[in-house]
Amino acid sequence: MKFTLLINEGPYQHQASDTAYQFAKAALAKGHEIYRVFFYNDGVNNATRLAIPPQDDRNITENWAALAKEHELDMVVCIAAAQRRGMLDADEAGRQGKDADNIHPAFRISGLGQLVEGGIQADRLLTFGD
Amino acid sequence: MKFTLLINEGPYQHQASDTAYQFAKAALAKGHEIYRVFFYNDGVNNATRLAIPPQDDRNITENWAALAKEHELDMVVCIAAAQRRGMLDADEAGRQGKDADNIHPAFRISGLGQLVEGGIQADRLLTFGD
Amino acid sequence: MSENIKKFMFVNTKAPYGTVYALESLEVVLISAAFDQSVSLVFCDDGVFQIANNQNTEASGMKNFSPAYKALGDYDINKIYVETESLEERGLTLDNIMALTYEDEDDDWAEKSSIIPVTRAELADLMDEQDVVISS
Amino acid sequence: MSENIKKFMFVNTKAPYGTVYALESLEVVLISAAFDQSVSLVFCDDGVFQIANNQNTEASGMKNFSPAYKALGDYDINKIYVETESLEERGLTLDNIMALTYEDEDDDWAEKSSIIPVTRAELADLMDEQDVVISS
Amino acid sequence: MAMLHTVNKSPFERNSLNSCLSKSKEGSTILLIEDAVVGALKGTIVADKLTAAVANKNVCVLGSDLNTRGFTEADIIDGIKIVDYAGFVDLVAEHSNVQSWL
Amino acid sequence: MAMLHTVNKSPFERNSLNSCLSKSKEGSTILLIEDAVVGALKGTIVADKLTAAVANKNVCVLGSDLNTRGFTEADIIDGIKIVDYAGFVDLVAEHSNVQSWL
Repeated sequence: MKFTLLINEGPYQHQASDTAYQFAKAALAKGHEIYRVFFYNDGVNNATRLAIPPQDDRNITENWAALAKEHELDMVVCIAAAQRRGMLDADEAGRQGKDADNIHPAFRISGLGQLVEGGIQADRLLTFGD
Repeated sequence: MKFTLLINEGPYQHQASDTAYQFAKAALAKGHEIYRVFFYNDGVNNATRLAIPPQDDRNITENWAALAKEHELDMVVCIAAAQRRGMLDADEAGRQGKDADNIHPAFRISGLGQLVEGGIQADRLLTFGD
Repeated sequence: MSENIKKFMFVNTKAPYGTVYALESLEVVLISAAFDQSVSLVFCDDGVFQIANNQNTEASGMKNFSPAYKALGDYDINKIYVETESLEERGLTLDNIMALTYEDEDDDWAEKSSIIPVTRAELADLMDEQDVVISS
Repeated sequence: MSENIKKFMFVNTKAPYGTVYALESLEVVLISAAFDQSVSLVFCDDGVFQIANNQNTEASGMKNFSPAYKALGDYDINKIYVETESLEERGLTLDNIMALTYEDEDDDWAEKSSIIPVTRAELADLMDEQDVVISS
Repeated sequence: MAMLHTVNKSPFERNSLNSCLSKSKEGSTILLIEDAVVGALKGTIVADKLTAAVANKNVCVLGSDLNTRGFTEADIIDGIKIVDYAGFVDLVAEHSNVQSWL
Repeated sequence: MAMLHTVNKSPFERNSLNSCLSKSKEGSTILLIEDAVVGALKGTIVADKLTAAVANKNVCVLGSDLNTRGFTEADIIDGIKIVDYAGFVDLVAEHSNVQSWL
C-alpha cells in the first residue's frame, strides 16, 4: 500500500515529526511504500541542516535523511511555508538575494500541489500535527 | 517600569510573537523600559534573517529588528534551544563546523541565565506562548 | 487522471489568527482546485470562527485573510459544510457567517450559497465517505 | 545581589513528550539554581504526568529526561508542589509520582521528600505570593 | 496588590481558562487575549462561567484581538471590559505580578 | 470499511477527543497516540466516556507512547487494545480512510 505523510509541526517542539518517522519506518519494514513525505506549516523546520541537538538526544533531521537515503523517499518542503519561516535552499537563496541557505540536501522544495498530488496518488494520506 | 518578555513560539505559526511585539511597542510608547526580550523554545525561530513572508503580510523578524534599533532593545536567543532547531550565528557556525548561519544581527545568542537574570532585574516578566 | 477522482475534505477545527492553521489550510484548498478532484470544506468546533463576518485586523497587525474565502466559489469549491451544533455552542447563528456563494453553471449561472449547514451526525456520515481528510 | 532575592515559581501544566515544554522548562529551572533566588516548582493539570514513575522511552525513540528531576534536590530546589485535584482527576495518587528528595543541611543532611501535595486553593495562594511566575 | 492572569486559548478548545478561573483569587484580573477572546462572547456554553467570574474578578478582553475575529463590544458579556495594548500594559504595571496560563 | 481516527492530545487539556468521539461512527477505530494516551487510563474524569466508546467502537492506544509516559497495560481501561507502530500501520491499511483529530 502507498502512503503519503503530511507533517505540520517542527522538530522537538512537538512529537508529530517523531511519530511520523516511527510510522514511516514501521510501514517500510512491512513492505509498504511511502509515496511522499510532505512538510507544511512549521513542519518545514524539520528540513534544516544546521541543527545541533544534544549528544544524548535524537537528531530528527538526520533520522529522516537516513531513512530517505535507504528507501529513496521523496521528502518535499512547501515553498510558501518555508519562505515565511526562513527555510531556503541554495537556488531560492540566490533568487531571493539572501546570503545563506539552510535546507538539508535530503529534502527538496516544491509547491503545495505536491501535497494534493500525494493525496491523489497514495492509498492513504496521514496527517501528523499539533 | 522595567519589563522582560519571554517568547516561546516561532513566527506565523502562533500569535505569541505578534502579541509580544504589540505589547512591547505599547509599553515603550508609554515610557516603560523593555529590559530584555528572551526567545526560547520555538521562539528562537523569530531570529532568522532568511524569512521572505508574502508582500501583503507582516515581517515579524524585521518588525522586531526595527523596534530594537529604535529603542536599543536587548534581544536574546537561547543558545541551547537555538542549536536544537538549527538557528546559528556566524561564531557558532564556525565553532560547530556548520557551513551557514541564519541569525539576524539584531539578535544575540546567549545562555538561559539571561532569562533568569531578566526575571531578577525587571519589575515584571511576561510570557507569550502557545 | 479523470478516472481517478477522489473526494478531498478539508476539516477546519481551529480559530483563526491565534495559530496559522486556518490561513495555511486555505492555501492548500485553493491549490487543490487545480486538480479536478471533488473538494469540500468543513467548519466545525472553533473552525466556525474562520468564516465569521466583519473580521478587522487593523489594530492587531495580523493579516486579514478572510476575504480569500469569498474566492472559493470562483474556484468551483462550493460544498462548504458548517456544523450547526458548533455555532450554537459558541452563541452564533448563520447570520454571523460570511455569505459565501458560487455561480451555478447548470442553472444559468444563478448565484447560490455555498454554505451547507449540517448536524454533527450528518457530518460524521460525510466524513465517512471521503477518500482524503485533511484536518487542522 | 543578595538584597534582591525574588520568588520564582515554575508552573508545569502540560504532559511531557508530546511537546517540548516540560523538558525545556526543566532546563530553565536547573539554571535558575545558580542565581540564589527562591525557586519553587508546580506540577498541576497535565503537568503531573511530567513526574510520573517508570517512564520508558525505549520504543518511542524520545529522550527520557525524567531522571533529571531527581537532580533538583542536589541543586537545592526542594519546594515541589503537586496539585492533588489534578492527580485525582487523572486517576493518579502520590504513589504514581517519582520520589524526589533533598538532603536537609539544617537537619544533619537527613533525606527528605521535596514533594509537597497542595490543594487547588492552596496553590492559588502560593501563586499570589510570587515575584516571577513562568508557566508552560 | 492582586495578580493579573492572561489566557490566550479558546475555552471551547482548551482547558486553560478553566485552570485560570479555578486558581485565580477574588479581586484579581483576568485578561483574555488572542484566541481566548471568543470566551467573552454572549450566549456560549461557557458564558455562565464568565458571568460568574465577572461577579468577583475583573475580567477584560483585548479589543484588537476581538475585532480581528469579527466581534465588538456589543457581542460580549456585560461587565467584561475592553482594553487596547496600552491598557494591557497598564494592567501589567498596576498588578503585583502577571501569570500567563498557557 | 470503517474509518480510523487518531487523537494525539490529552483529553484533560483539549477538546479533540470529544470532537472525535462525537463524530466517529459505530464500528470505527479510534487510536490514541502521543499525549492522548493518558485518556486511556483507569479512574480518570474521562474514563466513563472511554468505557462508553469501547462498547461500540474499537479503541486502541499506542503502546510505546503509553510506556514513554510511565504506564502499561495494567493501567488502562478494559477493552482498550495496545498496538505498536507496526500495528498502527496495519490499522491504517485495514481501514478505508484515516482522519487525524488535531
